[in-house]
Amino acid sequence: MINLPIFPIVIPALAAIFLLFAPKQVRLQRGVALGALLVTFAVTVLLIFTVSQDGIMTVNLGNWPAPFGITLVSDMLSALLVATSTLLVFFIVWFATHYFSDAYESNYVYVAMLFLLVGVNGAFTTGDIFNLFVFFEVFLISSYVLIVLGGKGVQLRESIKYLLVNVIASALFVMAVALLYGTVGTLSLADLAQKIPLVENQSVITVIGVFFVIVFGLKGALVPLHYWLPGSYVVAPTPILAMFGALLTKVGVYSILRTYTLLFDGGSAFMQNFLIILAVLTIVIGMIGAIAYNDVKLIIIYNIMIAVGVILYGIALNTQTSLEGALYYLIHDMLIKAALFMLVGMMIGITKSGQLRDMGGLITRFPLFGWTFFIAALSLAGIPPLSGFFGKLLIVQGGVGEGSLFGPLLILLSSLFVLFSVIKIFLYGFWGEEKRVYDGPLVPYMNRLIVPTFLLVAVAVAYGFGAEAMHPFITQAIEPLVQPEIYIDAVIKE
Amino acid sequence: MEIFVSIIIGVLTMSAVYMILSKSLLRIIIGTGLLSHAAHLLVLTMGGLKTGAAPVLVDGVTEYTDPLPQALVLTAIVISFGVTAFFLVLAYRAYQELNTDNIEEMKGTESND
Amino acid sequence: MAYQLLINFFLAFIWMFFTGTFTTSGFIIGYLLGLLVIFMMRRFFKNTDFYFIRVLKLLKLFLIFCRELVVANIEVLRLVLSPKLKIQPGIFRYHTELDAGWKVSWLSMLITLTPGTLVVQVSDDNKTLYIHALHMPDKESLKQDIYDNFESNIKEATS
Amino acid sequence: MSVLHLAILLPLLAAPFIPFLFRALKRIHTGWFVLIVPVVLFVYFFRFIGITSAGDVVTETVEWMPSLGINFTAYVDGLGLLFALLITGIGALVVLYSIYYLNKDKESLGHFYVYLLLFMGAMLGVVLSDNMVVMYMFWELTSISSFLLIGYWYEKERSRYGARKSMLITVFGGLSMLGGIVILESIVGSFSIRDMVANQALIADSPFFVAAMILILLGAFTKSAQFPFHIWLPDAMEAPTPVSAYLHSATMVKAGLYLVARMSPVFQESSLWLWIIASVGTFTLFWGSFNAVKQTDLKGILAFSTVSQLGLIMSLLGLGAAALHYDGMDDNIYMVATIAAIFHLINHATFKGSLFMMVGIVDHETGTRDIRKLGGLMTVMPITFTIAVIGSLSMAGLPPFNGFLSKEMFLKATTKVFSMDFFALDTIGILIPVVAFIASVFTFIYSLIIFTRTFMGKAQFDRLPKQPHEAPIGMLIPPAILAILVVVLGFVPNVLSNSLIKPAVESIYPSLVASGQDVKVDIYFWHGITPELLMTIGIVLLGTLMFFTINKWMGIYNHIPHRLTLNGMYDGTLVWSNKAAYRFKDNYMTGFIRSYLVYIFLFLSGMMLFSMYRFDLFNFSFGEMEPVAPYEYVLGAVVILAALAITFMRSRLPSIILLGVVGYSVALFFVFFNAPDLALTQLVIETVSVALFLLVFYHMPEISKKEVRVKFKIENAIVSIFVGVTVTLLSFMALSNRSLSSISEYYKENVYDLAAGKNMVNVVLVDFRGFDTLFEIVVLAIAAIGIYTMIKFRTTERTKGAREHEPKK
Amino acid sequence: MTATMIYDILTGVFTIIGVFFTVVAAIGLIRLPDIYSRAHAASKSATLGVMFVLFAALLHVWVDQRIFDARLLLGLFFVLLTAPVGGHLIARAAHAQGVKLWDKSLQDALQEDKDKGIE
Amino acid sequence: MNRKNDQVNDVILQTAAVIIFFIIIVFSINLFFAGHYSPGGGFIGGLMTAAALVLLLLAFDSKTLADVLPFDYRKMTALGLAIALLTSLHSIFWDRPFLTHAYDKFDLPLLGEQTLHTAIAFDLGVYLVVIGVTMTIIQTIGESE
Amino acid sequence: MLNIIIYVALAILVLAMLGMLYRVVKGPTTADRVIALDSIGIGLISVVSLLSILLDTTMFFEVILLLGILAFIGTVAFSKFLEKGEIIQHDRNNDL
Ligand code: NA
Ligand code: NA
Repeated sequence: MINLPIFPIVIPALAAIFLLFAPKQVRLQRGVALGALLVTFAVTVLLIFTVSQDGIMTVNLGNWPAPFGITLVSDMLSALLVATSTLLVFFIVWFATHYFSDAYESNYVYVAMLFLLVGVNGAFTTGDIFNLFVFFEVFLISSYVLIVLGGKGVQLRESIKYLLVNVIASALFVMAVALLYGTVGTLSLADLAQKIPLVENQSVITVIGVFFVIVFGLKGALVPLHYWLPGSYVVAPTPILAMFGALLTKVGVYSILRTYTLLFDGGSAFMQNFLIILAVLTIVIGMIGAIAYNDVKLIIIYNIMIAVGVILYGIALNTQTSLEGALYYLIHDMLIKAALFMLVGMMIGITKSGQLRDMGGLITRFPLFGWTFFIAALSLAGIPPLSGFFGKLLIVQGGVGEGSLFGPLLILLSSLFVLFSVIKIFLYGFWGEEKRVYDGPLVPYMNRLIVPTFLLVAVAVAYGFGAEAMHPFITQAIEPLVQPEIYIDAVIKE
Repeated sequence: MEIFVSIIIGVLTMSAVYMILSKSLLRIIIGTGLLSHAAHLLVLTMGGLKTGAAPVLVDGVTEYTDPLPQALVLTAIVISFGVTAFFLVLAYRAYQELNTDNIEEMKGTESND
Repeated sequence: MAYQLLINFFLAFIWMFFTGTFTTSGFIIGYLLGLLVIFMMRRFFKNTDFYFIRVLKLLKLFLIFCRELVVANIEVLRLVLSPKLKIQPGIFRYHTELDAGWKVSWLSMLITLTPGTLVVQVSDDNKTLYIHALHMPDKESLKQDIYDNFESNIKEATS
Repeated sequence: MSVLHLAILLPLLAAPFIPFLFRALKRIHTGWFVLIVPVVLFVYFFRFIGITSAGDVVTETVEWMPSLGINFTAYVDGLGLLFALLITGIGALVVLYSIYYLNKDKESLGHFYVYLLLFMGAMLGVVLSDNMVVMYMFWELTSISSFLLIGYWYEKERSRYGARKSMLITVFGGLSMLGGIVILESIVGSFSIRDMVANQALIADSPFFVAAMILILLGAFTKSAQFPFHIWLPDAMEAPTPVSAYLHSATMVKAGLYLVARMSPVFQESSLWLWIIASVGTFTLFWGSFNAVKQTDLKGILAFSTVSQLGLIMSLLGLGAAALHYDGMDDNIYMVATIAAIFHLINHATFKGSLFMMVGIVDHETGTRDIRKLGGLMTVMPITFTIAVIGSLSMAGLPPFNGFLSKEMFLKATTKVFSMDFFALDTIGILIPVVAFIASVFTFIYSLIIFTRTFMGKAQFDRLPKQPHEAPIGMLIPPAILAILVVVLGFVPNVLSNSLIKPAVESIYPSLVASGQDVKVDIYFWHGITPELLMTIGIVLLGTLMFFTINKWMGIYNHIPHRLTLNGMYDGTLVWSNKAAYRFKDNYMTGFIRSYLVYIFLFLSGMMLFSMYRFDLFNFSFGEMEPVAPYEYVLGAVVILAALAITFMRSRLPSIILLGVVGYSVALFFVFFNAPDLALTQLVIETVSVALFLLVFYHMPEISKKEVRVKFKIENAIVSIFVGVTVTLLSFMALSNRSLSSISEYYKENVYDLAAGKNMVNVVLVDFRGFDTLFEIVVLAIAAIGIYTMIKFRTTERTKGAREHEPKK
Repeated sequence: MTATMIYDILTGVFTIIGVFFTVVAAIGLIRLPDIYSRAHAASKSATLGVMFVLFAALLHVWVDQRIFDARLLLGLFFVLLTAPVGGHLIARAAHAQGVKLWDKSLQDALQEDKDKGIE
Repeated sequence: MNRKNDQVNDVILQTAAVIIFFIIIVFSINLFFAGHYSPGGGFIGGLMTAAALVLLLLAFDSKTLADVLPFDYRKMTALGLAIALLTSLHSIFWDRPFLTHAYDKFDLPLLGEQTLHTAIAFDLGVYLVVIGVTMTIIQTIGESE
Repeated sequence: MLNIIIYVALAILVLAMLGMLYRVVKGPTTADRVIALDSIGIGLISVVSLLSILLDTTMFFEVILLLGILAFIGTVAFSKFLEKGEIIQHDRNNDL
């Protein structure tokens, strides 16, 4: 099936379009969304195995030879990320079906979630820099819709900031593409990679690369481009927040990974140093933020930044080991962040407050909930053999291997801050004396919410224990990053 | 021509940024509109301006302007229209809920305690 | 009139169908032939005149309009370009005898298109037009011009 | 997977069944089931003594993550086995003790024993893993299980406080250790400890040698509660007493000692190693004993005592490193330090274990551990008293108990410092025996305090929460066993010499063993009148004197303000970091989007200009370009003027109109640029946009006429000029560097033949790049849907179904 | 003098007339005293101007490329149709908003009737 | 006539609007079909159709328009998306890459030789989406007041 | 020759439109601005027509018609906005 890479984009899109016809039929909405996501996930698994056997899959859309049309490129990196995203959205939608009231469900929430996945999967799959912009816009506009859904005052207020920053970033993206096209005259990533060495003055490419990093850094919330993140994320309803936290910043990071290794890695150490500085700043600011707050959502939100910084550090080192680590960690963080947001969302659901001082003793009434959180928290902190560990280990190894100590030690230190911040939630939210009586219909309700959450954490745990089984896939995913010729040859067949 | 347009792009960007930094939401949205104009012009400029006839095949014409940047700009225009429309309505709703269009009065509260 | 027009078009298509010439010229020939047929059969359409007569009247109206447009534009030119503005503007009422909204609309458009006058408002009963004139020291003669040039011709063309 | 692996993992595998057993069999105390595990394991490991005492090792490997170099290699040598036996042996006694200590009807034993088994398995993993990543994994698991055990009574604030503190400090150490492990791996290319030992020379030459050492030591020091990381240990006493006896005196805190011993072969040739460990250990010894004296809680005394004793052992491990620098082969006088370390490690487990259990009994039977309320219990609790006396005196270093023997060896080892003519130990190193002496005096004092204040003196039972009586026999058996060991080891210490101590010491000196040397372990009471004996006599005399004059000098403890104590600093740091972090955020995360944007724009421009400057890209060369027609200049001027004018507009309609002017002018530029489709689209879009602006802003207020500060305007102007200039310069840069031709020739050549169209832009849009268009309309559709929901769906207006979520039937 | 030249001259003349009227409209817009008077300039001088220019273009394309372009004719018709409607609507809107006539105006019958409540 | 006071006689606008409506519609259809060969296409065609509808909205009111043209514009959007996506999808059943268009020249009665191109169907999707989106936005905002 | 005429005409046209722009900026009433904008729209039609002559192309004839349509709709919308405050009415016989 030569069209396999298109399905993770098309199936959710078809489902979303179908659901546009029947917004008020809540059961249909849930069923179709979940069904489509399951099917999509099955396809992504098939895709992973196909790619692992046959190598990189490409689809020249419209049957136009690359680089004249748009080419979709499913290499292992793309396939893994697409599969992870799809699985995540499946769990989040499942969670959402129990979380949202009917009013939300009949106002296109699943449509927007599906389209968001379309955008994310498209961004992971496309092999064209302008098409990447288009997919960015697809998931951004979906995120705009989701973030304002419900239209509370604070939500609208923070959404404005979120929108504004992203609108600016989008304009800058277009400018960056323009500069690149002006210099190299093509849009296909593979073709760009092929032609960039022919550009007379390589430093021009570096400068354009810096521009791109800033554009993607705005999405990925790299310091000092991160200001929009905490405020706007904190107002979003939990399932939405889970999607944002798990997927959106990661797309920015992925874009840096892809373009840096493929296009902007030549010439000078300037770019690498730039990325390392950004990574370090991001980790530090994330650490500060994570310990500064007593609001459960904000704590996890700042943890996003730490993770992004760690991954970016791995990317910046650009060695086999560090890239493997970055990818391990990227997938881990997507899984576990979504789970954590779902978990803190449930805490807020029970206690009606996001502040730790209003919480306490949850584990007494909801032991499974408590332990699920505990495992997720340890996983986030990178306690072995949970999922966060191996990626971080490889990144640290990569850093030490490059003769650096500061970065690796900072990353290790960040783990402590992560642990500190999430254990705080455990200590004051789950331990301690019960602050309220959590009786009534909440109990069966929470019991339903815990199922997808628990399963997602289980997936993350399995990912950690199965790190060895993942390794061949990770290695294959890293290959085209370390040796861009593999990517180029797969797309541009002479 | 390209130099002249580059300067125009710079001025547009400048005004855009100035507007975006002001307090009124309306001015801010106008600023984003200006910014996308700048971006679109930049795409066209990068493709090379006026190097031939309009990119519609006509017998006997061999030199055409680069169609690709035009197609890209078209896509970008449409997208930024969608986003601007959304932004406008968001501003309107925010005004309804918050009773202000002054961005300074929309200071965030990342609460602690 | 509409009925006749429909038949005329129908005849034109029939003609095209028979001759197999689906072109503009084929249509025009067919139309003219149809017109001839209808003209000959005009007594068959009782109570209504041969519709082409009305078309001719409309043509006359159009020509008058064109003349007015040019003449009045020159008049405005004089007013606008004169070193010192010597205009005496104002809004006056114009009572029309036209009986249908669309006729009043056409009249208003003609009035507005010709320089010097501009319909500001139509009263609710479609009987009074409030017209702004650029120079109206003699508004009665303005009214008379409007009636003579436009209203009467519209009446004639649409009666 | 070998039996050895199964043995190590047995506690972990057993743990999940505990809650079910607890729930299913309410009548039987769950501890009885749990007890099977350590007993079986103790017996299992006991059989290894034969192997290790013969100088052999057992290695079993299970491939776990071979591609990452992480395999579960179980490795039993003398050192590991010693610890394994301690873990399982003391573990068995502690479980037995807990059966009587914890009420099966009141306590959630289902949780308790899970944590305990997790810990036991983790500990076994630490001491029996050859792969350092696997060891690290178990290491962190000990921290976590310790966290859970300390927080066992999680409703209590103190429990949570202690749990968090221990976790933060030990995980910090663990992470440091991981850093060290990664560095070592980067040098050696393997995570295996044996490979590291084998490549010791390679490591010693690495520039990262010191870093790796310090990082590893941080791990050891935090876990073993060395100054200044010891502060978590006293707060860990919030755990149930069996836990304190097991984790926080006998086993977990010794993991750090294990690590130092284990890594000694890698590092001990360095002077720094000796210095750091010896001085940190010695100071900890002093600091722990000094602080123990002022405690009023029995467990508090024991906690500081443990800190002190751990320091003692640590310093011995440090001093033992000197053995490698001594040339005399057979009678290596510095090796006595290491032998003493291992011996005291065992002894400490016995007497401290028994003391903790004793305190647990006192607490259990009287309801308090406060020595100010206790006293005179000797008469009602004679057995407990006996145990207390044996334990305390052994700890004080008095004969005939095992503590005396190892203490003597310690003092001997410290005096050997005088003869060390390397690493400058013969000069400043003299402080070591001095401090050791002082510390021993305090040790003597608190040891006396423990049993005198509890069991002797005036009885005041009416002040106790419970009427005291002797504990049930089951509770007495475990401490009694340990007390008997204290006595037995005091008399026949050499039962351990060749079976346990020698193999363990040999693990620490593989290089000496390899060079054919023999470790001689021969422990005996009487050495004659030695300096160490004189020191012991001095300690007893001075200690007794001070014990009886204690009220005269207790005042010195009050002179240290709380803020300056380490605990005070820890608490202060937590509070301060939270506040400071928050204040830091507050300062730059103002919540004003404008300031955020200013930062972002400045960063963008600054970075772009800097990188252009860095690469010297400011000299532009444009080549030949199309000239500008006059009307184009005019239109350009219109755009520029309109764009500038907008910034001065103070009311909404002119602003919108001017935006329209810009938009229309851009459309006209598209006409000039031969882009008809673009012109068409831009015209319509611009019109619709302007219409939307009007629609929406009719309901919004006029732009505030309020005078805006000039400073604000100037700031904005500077930022915007900066960005505008940047964009123009970037454009110039790209224009100057257009060396490659565009791919567009392809469209011109193929649009008609292959795509059956003539309008290239349209064909590109629906065919060549139809994918863009497909998702562009998706964007539009979503925007429309979003606008629809934004207006139609407002949670704030309606109450029904408005909450994000609500319970469902 | 060839036919082409004649056509070119005609095109030029139409262009000049058209531009002339547009200029008149601009002057009118600037000079005339109130919105109602300016509406005159806009809704007819400008219209007449564009009609001439369109006619010039029509002629040019017809001659040059042998295409009688219906789109231009349609455009011509469209402008003719919409200009008066637009002028009328704006004037009416201004009046509804209460924009006063120039103070030298002779009469405002509409305002009189509005005051009387007739309209 | 039973009107509120502020409703003034819009007879001129309404008379003109109906005529202009038809002109714009014809123009938009022309733009739509011409797209592949001359400037235009589904996007701009759709916008023009929407413009025609907006003119009716302006001249009359949304209720009148809804009575005359009872479309659910959100569903029209969905329909357009479905058409565009399914048109793109058809090629995969022939095992050609997604979005591969097919075309051929046909000799049709009355219309003569015409090129039928699946790109037209794709463009029809675009056309419908643009109408749907524009009208959804305008109607929603219009009704919110 | 014709080209020169067109060039000059274009320049004059642009100047005339600048004059109209003056009215847009100056006002004083919104209606003034609207009517000036309408005129600019009409002027744009002339500009595009002349450009078509100059560039010898028919590519922009759609633009001409489009401009006419947009200018008209824009004017209608503006004047409705001014007069009624709302551009689209729900049911003009019953609402408010
Ligand atoms: Na639900
Ligand atoms: Na629901």
